[in-house]
Amino acid sequence: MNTPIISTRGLTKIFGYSPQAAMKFMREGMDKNAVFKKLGSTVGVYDVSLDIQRGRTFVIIGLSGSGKSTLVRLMNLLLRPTAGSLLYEGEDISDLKGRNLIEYRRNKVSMVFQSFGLMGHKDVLGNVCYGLEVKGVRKDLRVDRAMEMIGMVGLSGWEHQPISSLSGGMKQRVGLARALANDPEVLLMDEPFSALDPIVRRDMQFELLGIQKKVKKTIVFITHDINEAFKLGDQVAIMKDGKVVRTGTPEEILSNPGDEYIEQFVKDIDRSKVLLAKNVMITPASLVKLSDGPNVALKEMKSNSISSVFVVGDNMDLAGIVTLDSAMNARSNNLSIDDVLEKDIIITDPNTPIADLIPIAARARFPIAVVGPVGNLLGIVTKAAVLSSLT
Amino acid sequence: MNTPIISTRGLTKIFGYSPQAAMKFMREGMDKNAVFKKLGSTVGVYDVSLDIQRGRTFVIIGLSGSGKSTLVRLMNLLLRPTAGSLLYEGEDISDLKGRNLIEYRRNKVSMVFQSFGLMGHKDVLGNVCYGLEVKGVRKDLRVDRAMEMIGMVGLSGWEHQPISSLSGGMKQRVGLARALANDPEVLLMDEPFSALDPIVRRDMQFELLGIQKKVKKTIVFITHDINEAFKLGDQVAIMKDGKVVRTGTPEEILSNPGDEYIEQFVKDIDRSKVLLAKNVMITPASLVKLSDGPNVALKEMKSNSISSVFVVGDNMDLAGIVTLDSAMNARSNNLSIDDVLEKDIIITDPNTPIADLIPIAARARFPIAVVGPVGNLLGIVTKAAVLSSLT
Amino acid sequence: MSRAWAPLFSVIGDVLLGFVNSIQSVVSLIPWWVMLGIVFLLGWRLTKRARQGMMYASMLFIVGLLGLWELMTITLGLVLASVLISLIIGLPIGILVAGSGRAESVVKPLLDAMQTMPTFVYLIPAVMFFGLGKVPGVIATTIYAVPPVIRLTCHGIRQVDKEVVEAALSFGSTKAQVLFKVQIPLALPTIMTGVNQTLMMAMAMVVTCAMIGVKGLGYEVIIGINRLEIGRGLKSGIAIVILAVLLDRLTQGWFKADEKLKERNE
Amino acid sequence: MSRAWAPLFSVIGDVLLGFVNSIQSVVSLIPWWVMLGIVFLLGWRLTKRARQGMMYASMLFIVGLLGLWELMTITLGLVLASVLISLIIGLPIGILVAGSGRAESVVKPLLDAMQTMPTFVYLIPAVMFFGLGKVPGVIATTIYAVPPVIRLTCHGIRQVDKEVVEAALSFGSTKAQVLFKVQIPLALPTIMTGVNQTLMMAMAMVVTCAMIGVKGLGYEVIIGINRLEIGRGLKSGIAIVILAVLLDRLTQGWFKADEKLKERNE
Amino acid sequence: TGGNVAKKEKPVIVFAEQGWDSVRFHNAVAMFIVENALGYGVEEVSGSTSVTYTALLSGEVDVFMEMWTDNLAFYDADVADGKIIELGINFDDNAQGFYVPRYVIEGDEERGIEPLAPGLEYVSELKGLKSVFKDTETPSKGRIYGAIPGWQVDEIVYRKYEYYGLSDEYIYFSPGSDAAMAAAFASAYEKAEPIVGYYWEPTWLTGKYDLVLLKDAPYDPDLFMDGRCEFPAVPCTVCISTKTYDKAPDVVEFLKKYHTSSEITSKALAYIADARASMEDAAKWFLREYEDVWTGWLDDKAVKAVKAAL
Ligand SMILES: Nc1ncnc2c1ncn2[C@@H]1O[C@H](COP(=O)(O)OP(=O)(O)OP(=O)(O)O)[C@@H](O)[C@H]1O
Ligand SMILES: Nc1ncnc2c1ncn2[C@@H]1O[C@H](COP(=O)(O)OP(=O)(O)OP(=O)(O)O)[C@@H](O)[C@H]1O
Ligand SMILES: [Mg+2]
Ligand SMILES: [Mg+2]
Repeated sequence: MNTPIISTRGLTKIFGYSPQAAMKFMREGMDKNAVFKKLGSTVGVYDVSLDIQRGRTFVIIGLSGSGKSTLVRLMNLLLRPTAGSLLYEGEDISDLKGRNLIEYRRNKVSMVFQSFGLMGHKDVLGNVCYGLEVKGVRKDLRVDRAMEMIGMVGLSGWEHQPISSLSGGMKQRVGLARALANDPEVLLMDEPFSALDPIVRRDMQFELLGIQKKVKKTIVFITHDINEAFKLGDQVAIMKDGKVVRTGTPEEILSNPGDEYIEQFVKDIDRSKVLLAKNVMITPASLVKLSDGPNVALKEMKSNSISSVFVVGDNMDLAGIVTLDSAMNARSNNLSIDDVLEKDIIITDPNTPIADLIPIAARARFPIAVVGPVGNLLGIVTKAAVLSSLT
Repeated sequence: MNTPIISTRGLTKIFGYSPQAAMKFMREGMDKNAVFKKLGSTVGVYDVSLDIQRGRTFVIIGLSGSGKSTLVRLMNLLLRPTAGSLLYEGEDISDLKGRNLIEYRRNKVSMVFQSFGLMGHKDVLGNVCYGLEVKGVRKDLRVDRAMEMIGMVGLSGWEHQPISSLSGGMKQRVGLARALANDPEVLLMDEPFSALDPIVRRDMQFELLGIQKKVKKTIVFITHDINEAFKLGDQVAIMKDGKVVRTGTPEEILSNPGDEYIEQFVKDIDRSKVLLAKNVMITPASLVKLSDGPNVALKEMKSNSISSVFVVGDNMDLAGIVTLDSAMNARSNNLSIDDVLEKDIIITDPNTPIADLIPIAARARFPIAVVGPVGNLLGIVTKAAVLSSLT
Repeated sequence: MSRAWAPLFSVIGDVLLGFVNSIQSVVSLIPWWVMLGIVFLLGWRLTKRARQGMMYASMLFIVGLLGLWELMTITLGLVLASVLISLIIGLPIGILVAGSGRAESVVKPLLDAMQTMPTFVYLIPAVMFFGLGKVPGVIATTIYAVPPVIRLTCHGIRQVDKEVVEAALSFGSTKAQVLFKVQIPLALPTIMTGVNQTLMMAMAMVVTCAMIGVKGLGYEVIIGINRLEIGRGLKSGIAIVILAVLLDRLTQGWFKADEKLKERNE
Repeated sequence: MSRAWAPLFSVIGDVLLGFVNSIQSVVSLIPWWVMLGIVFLLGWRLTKRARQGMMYASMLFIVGLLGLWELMTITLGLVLASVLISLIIGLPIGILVAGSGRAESVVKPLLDAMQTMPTFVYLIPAVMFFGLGKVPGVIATTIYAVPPVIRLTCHGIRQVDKEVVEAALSFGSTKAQVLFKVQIPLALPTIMTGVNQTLMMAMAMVVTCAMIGVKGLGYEVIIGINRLEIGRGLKSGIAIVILAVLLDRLTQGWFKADEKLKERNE
Repeated sequence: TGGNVAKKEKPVIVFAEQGWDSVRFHNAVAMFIVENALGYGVEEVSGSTSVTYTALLSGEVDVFMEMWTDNLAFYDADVADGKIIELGINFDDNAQGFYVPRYVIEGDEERGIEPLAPGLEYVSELKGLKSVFKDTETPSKGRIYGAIPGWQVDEIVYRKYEYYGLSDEYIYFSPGSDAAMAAAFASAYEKAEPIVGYYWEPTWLTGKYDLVLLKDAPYDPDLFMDGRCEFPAVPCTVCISTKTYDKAPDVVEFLKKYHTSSEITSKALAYIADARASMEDAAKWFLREYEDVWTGWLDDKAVKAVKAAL
């Protein structure tokens, strides 16, 4: 495994008085609320150890107030950790200062702020240019780049409008364009799409994924939209009361939530977008070999009380399907299975999302066959399997 | 029909210079962007005529910048219409002034602001109290009420925290509590849940629906979450470029989007939450009467190539189901249909959301029967029907 | 003309004189050690640091050491009176002006004139109407000291975030409620800068007042200057500065005391 | 002591004198009708209203009608020089103080002293070092006029929204960039209030300057006062006020000109 | 004593104090007498000349002990119009004109100063000495300090400056205030620099520093207004407001006789400077030292009262 681009080790941020006392109580197992009652200090983030791999999208979700924003603000050192350390490419940067800090922020990380953080005295263009301006990029170049980004977030024509005349979603897109214009290694995005309508949001998600694919950006993404989290995230971290309670790939979390809290969290997810054919396929109860006779097929169907059975070759390569009718027909007319084989069956790749299978399954007469790269049958997806995957 | 609590008639708001010229161009069919290019004035809202019924939830959705916030700000007269009129209980209040305006805002409408609009010099409690304070409610009463609301939005214990120490979602909930504390006739909610995680958001939705049921509040609700829109909304209005392009109930819009734009909008919706059993049930291809013999049943199944058939009494009251096997068994053993009737079938109400049927359908051996109030069979829901409703 | 208006002026004069005299007599009644104690306690309470209180008290003690205690109480009374009057007049006008462009266009040139018209130009007529002494002193001081608080009150109120004002309006606040519950609290730091400047201007007038027969520290300064006794002028100058610093810190502390609480979070 | 330091003081004196003289000679070289034209044009361009320009020009014309044109140019030169020096000194200090609590705790009492220490207390020593005339005049004016711009620059910068500053930092702005690209532009309205007050204070010192032998409008005021010719004092007083108002409107207009553009939306 | 009782019935006499020491000294003397011998309450009100003069016109101030009559352009008219009442002359043996430090003419060996204008004696001889009295602001010219702007003498001094043709060589520099003027002389003196300017005596300045009054043509009332001759001694009068006249006739009687001299005043000022004495001490010192002077101002009873109070 490569060195993660960003890692945290025991990262902790306590707000307010007596952070050390708060740390001590937390170590003794008190929870955030108890500490708050006792000391009046708020635990923003406590003991977070994460690894974020280069080129991946790392999504953070969690309850309101659970410390997501605090965590990403620690990552660009807008906040200094109370304890623990932050590593960039394996190097401890918790104490980065002066020129180094500035260079880090200029070239390595850019942030989209939850509350936008736009500059009221500059127009849209001025805001989007800002990061390049402080880097010292030549005026024409930065304006070009900014215009491109403004176009990308759909605000062409608004370049010279003052920020105060923009709608909420437009402001958010300016913040987005500003971070993107900077072209950093790591994009820290704190609920960057929360004020966007579904259409623009889809566009933006698409652009973001595009950028990431093309230029291998690392993205740290906070969202409350669990579908978005699972759609964009290579890794998902779930926070609660300042701690990270779970990390994993979307499928891991979905198929094994682990506890009630996480289950509640992912309840509203559109599972069909996350789960893949391979996650829901079942091993067929019975299979018939191409070399078997119709009687074998009939017996298999009877004993499993099913009305059709898949037929495979010697290497488990899918040949077709036989139905009860056609098997009886074959027996009556002494035909081989091959003769009555229904070859017009629907096959799919194991990595197809369920969402794509739903319309197919709805129309399919037989279960859908999941086949591997060499045409080998891996499993089948029935209507029932699709349906039960959705809950 | 009752007088709507709020109506708008040709309501228009133009920002910037020369609103009259902008109006003229719009009347001539120019669109918002063209007007902006030509005059530099922005069309916020143009010619909106709506009726919002008392006690209902009216949801507004639309692209970022399409004029949603402007529309609700017109409703509490934070903005004055450029043209058109606003009616409250049938009375034109576009020019409401002085004492009347204040009374209107104190007692009729409260707003949750998209950008929160919290007062940095007051703590959480002070903010939530504010509406009651200006109304002159006694201190102990208003604190009680505010504490209740703070508890409702899950911020108990944070009453005396300064606003600056809250997370984004917590701020939003303070704004929410502030509007609710005021207990107005109409709640104007501009993306009130956008910064909330799914769990808190579900709680809030639940509370909101609860309040509305209990005390018959009218709610005008802006959201970008299309699922939320359709879950909460009795009526949904879709805006585009300052105009309302469509209004209707969620089901109307979903089942008949009308144009590409709206279709795009509702694409990501979780249809299973909106569509009901009655929307997806099909009339069974064949039915068998209780008085028919097994042969009739077998013939029906054969000719429709199905493996089971529903059996009804004289008044279409559902009796049970016969399968191919049991029908053949009955024929062989000379039994009546009643004897072999499978009575253990799954029935459902026509108003059950599909979401609830999915797990049932997944496990069901037979299609689900949709029955009316007197046990009469209305239709059936097959696995295939469920699946195809989801796309 | 002066005859016809004389009764009016004499009423104004009497009222002002009464006001100043009552403040001065209260101030001069307080024994020096009580005054030191008050300053110490106030300094301590307002800054939450006993050391600060000690420092304030010892600054005041220095005035005593310089032998200027009595003159200081006289000046203190006059300055307090003028500042109070300035605030009583200035705050409402500042608020008014903030809310109305028309009021501003009337008031602004007036303020300019009040700050730049040489004091003596209006002092001499004032002396003709009100005689020598405290009354024209208070009037002149007020004229000169009131503009900053008006300007900065207006500026502060106008700078308050529009969104917050809108939110307040949306709950049916009257104009007065928006003002007192939202705009003024949020503008307070700026308003207090205005109060500070008003105080400074009032202290800067102490010498001018001495030129129209007001006793106090300013008189000492004039004697020092006329004899080129720089030390003597400096001593009273230092006493004036100390008085200004103390008054400023205490008034500023007063308003910041509760804001401090709010900022305890990082 | 005065002997040992004399060379240093004389250098300072010469530099200041050269600066003031060059400004004054430029100002006095401009014929009156050109000056009127400039004021008209500036007023027009800055406020975007020709009427405003007309008004400014006619105000200046009044000064000419009062027969005070020449004195006015002298005063203008001195005030311009003092205000420029005040800004050159004051803005950086204000910025510095805004960024550092320690700097503030040093500078604040100093500012208090500069505003309240009676002018003559330090003017007389200044006169002793620099002789009578423009040099101590400029020094005293600067000492008295510089505090408001320092205070309000500091206040304005501190009031800038923390979030915006954070955003700027997050893009790797240096401290200077945050300052010049974010904090100062956002604090500008408050800073300009400080500039306005600095200007007013400088104008208020015109008479004091005349008392140490600086020619100009203040000189007329003194004659008026010493002769109890109120009309004469008033005339020059009016000229001073007019000068103050014009300078203020033009400097304020300069900075507001581009802000206006931004506010054209409702 | 008896005076204390009377104080309650008799009005308070207000003396104007314009901020310079000689007037404070004369006030102190007069106040001591008025309070202790005549039994009036006394008060001293300070303020600039113009302000206190305004107060005298309005009757708010009762007494001016030292009215420099040629400083106020309208003084004669006001006396003529009866707006104020001139009671008599306090002293009129004072001098004024252009002064130069002695070292400029004679040098000072102790301080190592070379004489820069040896033999300078007359005002007219200033011509040609512009390089000695160089103006720092306009180095091509000399600087000659005029009188305080607005004072009556300022015009005369200016005419003198023109009359002697000094205007070609010198800048006529208006010092603006007497404090500034004094500072200019004092600092020049301390730095051993040459200076020429208008001043007057008796003052603490002329007492402290060795200044030489430049000579001029003998006084001639016809030439005087044009500045073509020396200054006459200016009558420094004692004035009261019209209201005072009836209010306190015995005070008026006393003040009418009040008469001192420059010499006495200077000595008193020197005493104050040397002994760091208060004004009241200086008054007592005067009353002890110059009994023959003041006893003539009062009747026997009052003289006794003063002596008792001493
Ligand atoms: N104060 C204003 N001045 C000028 N234009 C404005 C102002 N407020 C809104 N607009 C313009 O009006 C249009 C509608 O804005 P509005 O805020 O109503 O959009 P919205 O539908 O709420 O968008 P969002 O979902 O992004 O919040 C936008 O084009 C916006 O630029
Ligand atoms: N500046 C601050 N001062 C004090 N407490 C703070 C500050 N910023 C955040 N907190 C506290 O830290 C905790 C975590 O806040 P954070 O903003 O990280 O939450 P979040 O997960 O981003 O929530 P949301 O989803 O609502 O934005 C909260 O309890 C909050 O009150
Ligand atoms: Mg957050
Ligand atoms: Mg909006």
